[in-house]
Amino acid sequence: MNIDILFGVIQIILIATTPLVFAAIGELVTEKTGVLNLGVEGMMLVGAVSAFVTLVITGSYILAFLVSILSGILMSGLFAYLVLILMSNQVATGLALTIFGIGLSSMIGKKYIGTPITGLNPYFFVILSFIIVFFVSYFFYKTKLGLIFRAVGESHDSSHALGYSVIKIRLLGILFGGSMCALAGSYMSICYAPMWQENMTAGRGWIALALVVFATWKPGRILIGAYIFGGVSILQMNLQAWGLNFPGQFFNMAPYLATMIVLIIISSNRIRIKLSAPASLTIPFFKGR
Amino acid sequence: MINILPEFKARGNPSTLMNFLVPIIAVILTIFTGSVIFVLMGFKPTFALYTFFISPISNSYGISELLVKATPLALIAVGLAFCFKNNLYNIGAEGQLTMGAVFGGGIGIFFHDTSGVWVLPLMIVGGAIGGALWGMIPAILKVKFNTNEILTSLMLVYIALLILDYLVVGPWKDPYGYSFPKTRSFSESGRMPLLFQGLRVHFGIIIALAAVFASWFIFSKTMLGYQLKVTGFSPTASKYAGFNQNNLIYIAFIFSGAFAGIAGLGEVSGPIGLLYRDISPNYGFTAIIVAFLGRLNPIGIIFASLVIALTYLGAEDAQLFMQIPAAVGFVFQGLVLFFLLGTELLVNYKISFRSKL
Amino acid sequence: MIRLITLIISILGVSIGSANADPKKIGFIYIGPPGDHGWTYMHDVGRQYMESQLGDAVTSTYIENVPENADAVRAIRKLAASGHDLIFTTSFNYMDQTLEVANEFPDVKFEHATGYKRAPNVSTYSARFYEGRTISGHIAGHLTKTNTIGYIASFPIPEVVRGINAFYLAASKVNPDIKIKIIWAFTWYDPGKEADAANTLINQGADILVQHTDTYAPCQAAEKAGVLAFGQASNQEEFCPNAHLTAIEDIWGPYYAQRAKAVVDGTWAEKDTWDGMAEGMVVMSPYNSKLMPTDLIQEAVAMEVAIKDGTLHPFTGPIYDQSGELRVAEGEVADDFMMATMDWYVQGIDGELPQ
Amino acid sequence: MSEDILTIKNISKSFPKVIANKNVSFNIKRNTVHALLGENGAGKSTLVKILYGLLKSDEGEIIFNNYPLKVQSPSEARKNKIGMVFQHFSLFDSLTVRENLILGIDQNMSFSNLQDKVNEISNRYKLPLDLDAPINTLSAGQKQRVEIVRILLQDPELLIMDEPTSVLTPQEVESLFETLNTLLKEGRTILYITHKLEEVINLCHEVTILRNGEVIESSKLENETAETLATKMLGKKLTEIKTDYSKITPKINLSSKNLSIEFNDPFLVDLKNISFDIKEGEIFGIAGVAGNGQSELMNLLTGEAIDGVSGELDFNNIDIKNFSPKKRRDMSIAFVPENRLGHSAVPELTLSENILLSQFPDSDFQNNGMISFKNIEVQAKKVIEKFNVVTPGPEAKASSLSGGNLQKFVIGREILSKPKLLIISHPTWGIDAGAEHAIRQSLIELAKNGTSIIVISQDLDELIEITHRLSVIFNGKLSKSYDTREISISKIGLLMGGQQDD
Repeated sequence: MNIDILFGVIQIILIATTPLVFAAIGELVTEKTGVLNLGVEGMMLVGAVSAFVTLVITGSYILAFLVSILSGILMSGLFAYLVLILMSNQVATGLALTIFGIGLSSMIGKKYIGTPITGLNPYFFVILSFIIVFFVSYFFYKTKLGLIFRAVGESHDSSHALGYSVIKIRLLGILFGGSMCALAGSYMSICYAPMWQENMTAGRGWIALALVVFATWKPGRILIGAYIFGGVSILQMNLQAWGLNFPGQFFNMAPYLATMIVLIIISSNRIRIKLSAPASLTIPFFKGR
Repeated sequence: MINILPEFKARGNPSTLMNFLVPIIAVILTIFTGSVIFVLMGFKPTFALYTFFISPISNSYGISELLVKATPLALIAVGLAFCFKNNLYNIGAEGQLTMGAVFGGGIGIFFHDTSGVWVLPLMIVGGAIGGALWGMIPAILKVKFNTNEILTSLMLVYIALLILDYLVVGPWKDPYGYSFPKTRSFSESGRMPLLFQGLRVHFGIIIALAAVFASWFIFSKTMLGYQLKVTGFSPTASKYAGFNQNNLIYIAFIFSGAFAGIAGLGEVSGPIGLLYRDISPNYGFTAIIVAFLGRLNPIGIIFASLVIALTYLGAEDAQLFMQIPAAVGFVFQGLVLFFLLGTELLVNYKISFRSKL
Repeated sequence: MIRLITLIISILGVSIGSANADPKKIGFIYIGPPGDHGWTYMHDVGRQYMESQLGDAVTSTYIENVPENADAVRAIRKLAASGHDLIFTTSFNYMDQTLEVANEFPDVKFEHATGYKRAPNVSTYSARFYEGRTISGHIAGHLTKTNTIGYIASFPIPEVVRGINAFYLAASKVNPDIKIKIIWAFTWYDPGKEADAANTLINQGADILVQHTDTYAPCQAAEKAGVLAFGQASNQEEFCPNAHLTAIEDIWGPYYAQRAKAVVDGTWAEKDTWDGMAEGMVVMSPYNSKLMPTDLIQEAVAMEVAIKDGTLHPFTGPIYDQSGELRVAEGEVADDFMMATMDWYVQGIDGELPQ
Repeated sequence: MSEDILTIKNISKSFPKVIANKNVSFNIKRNTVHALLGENGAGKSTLVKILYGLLKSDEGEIIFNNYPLKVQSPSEARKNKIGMVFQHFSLFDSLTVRENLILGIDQNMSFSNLQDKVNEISNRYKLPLDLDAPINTLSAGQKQRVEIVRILLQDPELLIMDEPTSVLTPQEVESLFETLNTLLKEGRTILYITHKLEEVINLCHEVTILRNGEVIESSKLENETAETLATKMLGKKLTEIKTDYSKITPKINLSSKNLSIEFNDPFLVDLKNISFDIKEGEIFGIAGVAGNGQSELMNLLTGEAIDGVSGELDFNNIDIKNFSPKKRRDMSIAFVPENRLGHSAVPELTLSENILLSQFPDSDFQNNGMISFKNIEVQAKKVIEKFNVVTPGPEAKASSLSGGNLQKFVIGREILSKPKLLIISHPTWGIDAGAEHAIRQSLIELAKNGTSIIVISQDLDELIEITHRLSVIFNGKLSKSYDTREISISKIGLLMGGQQDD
């Protein structure tokens, strides 16, 4: 194997992993404020289709991404209204959002399947994903607002006592998560595999959710988790292509197994997990208590 | 102007009246919103709603199909309730279902040319064991290594599906099946008996009802149910009481896995009759919603499973009679759930609308 | 309230009335959405062709995204019970389900794609896509510079294995040094993963991609990387004009029209159809003259003619499998049974067939 | 400028089950320490939460610096130069001191400016802080320091302190008072909420007494003594409890020898060589400031967290240190941990169901895993009746009971099992005086019948009132034990502050 091939493998890994990074970092911010949104897959799909349709209609890439992010904000806003204002169960509401998103994206995209578009160069977004992870890390650990986000996830009661609006902060966290999921979706439909197909995210939203747990809610570790998963996914393809004698099913299991094994190693340190999980995750906040 | 930011006041005790009213309010809201959507799409709302909600169950076959669809959902959901009550987020029921089908179905394949009343019971036990074993993996990892069960149970879904795939294209492939990725058919003794001539509703529904009843009994009458409940509400109180929390994790995952496994076996030995790649239309994931919609209460889960099953059937009829895409069915499911979840707080909170914020 | 009931009854009446109306109702069960631009899309194109050919004599309905499990029976039965006269079930694992419903509705005719179980009211049909793979292989053998072909496969079923073998046999005939790299994606349908596989193969030196998955992501990846590719199921040239050599198109329309016509005429009878280029069920998309030298296009067209008239058979002996066992003797051709059940690689292909 | 910095006029506030404030009116003079005195549940916390913008009053108004004060949130209160130190710290455990301080600052400030300001303030008020330490590594006194510095960063005119000494050692109380005096010298005003009479006498200039949500009196302190204040605060005199040493037998019931445990967890305190003996019929007290290993020791004694324990814990000569809570109950040992909601009782369950949490060998609440609903209801009724629990009945949810009534229920549940040993933590924490009295009385009665009792508490008055002997826990180490009749408050204080045994 020469250096060019290695370089190529790295490029493929970068391109393939980027949507996971976007979605996972968005969900991480949401969870950091104490809210679990299982609607990642649905928001990604709606983001993907709205970007694609906007691009087809207007021809503008910028508009496509803006509309996509707006769609993510609307989808996550719906979720936020239910869980923050109506205090509905976060797990069930997130799942409902995924189903709703699958249906809505298919309806919107029906007419546009098979419309050819010119894909964008993904590297801008690959770099952007690293920048966003860096920015989120900086935001959480070096800015006042980021600190407030963490504080709200740590204890909504103390935050409320200090005068921070728990609902507003959580709303921001949810909306940021929604926009990032939409960005992940639009990256998929415009850069990664430039097309619209129903259900084209093919379960990446669930992987992104798992990666937040993997990262123990630390922004930087999203990259580690995502690149283990993405890296092993691509490496197994390389091994297959080299003609390694081994059933393909087991090759395809590798990314899931690898992620699990690394998680097992990380999790064994119970105290570190205890320190990093947002203490009020999934617990609704009721002001009148 | 509609005030979208209502004020809430906590009720001292949950309202019994609202417990009944909430689903009705949700259904009314769904019908209203659905009508608006259908009008926008150019359909008569009455026709559309009839097609969606009534026509699928307007004859005995339709009702039978509703039950066929609701059976695995209720069975898995009630198993998941063991986990969710204990605050264990097992989202891997689809994998447990698959392994149940593999274990139970494996027995069916082994005895494909044998007949005997013991074949099916053996397969059911195999299904339960397969599901339970697969469910034990996240439980063991959680107890021994503190690994988050959300991630592990999800990853194990993908792994289980690939194992099934490996078996049906490899070692268990039907030698007379033109090399297609499927196994031999089970013998008649390995099939769930049908309950009515000409209808597909099968013995699995009896198992599901028995499981729901047993779960209701466990949850409400036994110390085990009490222990799960206490541990879910407050792990500290559970420690205080001296309940063995690790055992409770194992027990919850065993029930959850076993029920999902039986559901998987029920699919392959019921309507399908052999093993191949796509045995479940994501029952394991849909059941999570059923469990929460039924508020983890076995009786509530029965109703929730029927509601969700109906939305699937309705989506098929809507395609058939209205030529609208399957996706509309998902949108509708989402809406029903949103309304159910959004109105649920009326059980525990009083709502008051004020002229100003 | 009474008005509501009468309304419902009148609507019902209308739908029952239409069920008994004169045009024959033709139903389709789709595994995916008709817009997948692959397998289901081509069936839907066929359905529309049938409608356009038979005009008022037929109406058609489809149910999409029907999973290949217990749900399929209900979907098929709904078509049967709602007055459909002929029902096409367009995926392999609808096989037992189709038979189950057919048994219950002896007056309704059924057509099951790619299966092998028949009944008096159940026919089967499939297309000899491998004939197209032979032509693809021939073209690839000529055009590859790196002697490396990337092959993105979905699931290890005879259909896919047959395609790989036909392709390799033809390619290695014109270019004995050719190597074929195969990635099993274990999905029909995941644009991202298909693109990853395509890029991985290109990175490993493949300069021509062949796919047996459903989206046009691999072709797009080839376009972007400046390598060549064959389309799948439909003409995908508009998505990758500078990579798309040709595609093997699934042309179901004429068959659907013919079978529907038979129902209209009352002449429908059970049969097994496995048609290929000769019957027009498998068609090569226009060869890309920008990418292929004229003589190669001529060779390809000549091959089409030879396949159609039976002088060229993709599986002509001697054919050895990976273990060196002679599967088809010199001068013989593989029979339909062998091709239909193919679960072995021909000699020369690296890697283990997932079993 | 008027002499009054704050005037409270006719404030009323009611909750679904209680009226917390009824027409509360009083004035606070500028540059004084004003005491707000009242029992737990008198309505003090509600009132200051209204003042600080955390709750909205139903009626009434507040005049601050001659202008009506309408604050919607704590940050508005802080902008109006009102600051508050909470009783249960509003700190974030896993965040550092620096991060907690930043969260209390409303104006934008760079990290380096913040550091300077923090240094300046800790020097001026002698409040040294390690900015990089996570909160969970700090002692209660240090945590309070963080709270105070956080407030002082805002330069408040009016400082509200909600029961600031409840978790401090006597020595830490001293230094807190020094700090408060410094603040007073700078012209600030302090609203000091407490139920401790001594503190009012020593520190405050004026006092407002609340009882059942109403102002009983608001006056200068000059004419008040601890006795007069107590009478006004409590309303009626309660009978004094006298401990009885005559029923203690010489037989050692429980003996702990070098009990130790190491956690490697910043949230937990390691225990080192805990040794003590308890005789039958004896009440043994463990004093100490919160966070010195009480909950860890409690968990060792109940068997809730025993992984890695060493030493010996002999109950009637059987080493029970590795026994589960259930096994200990089988030997007739009963426990009442500090936290009612979610530890000794499950708020979401009914009282009947809560009976099932602790089962003893002779209890008949279940039969082969089947719950006997009849028997638990009978038992719940018995507890309710014998211990005067105010509730609609055994089907009421535990969460619907007041703190005192739930505690009576929990303790009653344990006492009815006729335990040989009762281990109880903070038996009267956060409950009203009537319930407090009843609970202490029932513990003394229980001991008279031969039960040994361990009481872990931060409330020195309580320990002195009911125990025969006591030790002090500090940083995971237990002092030797002293006869309660003989040890002085100042000696206890020194031990609580970490002074070694002689």
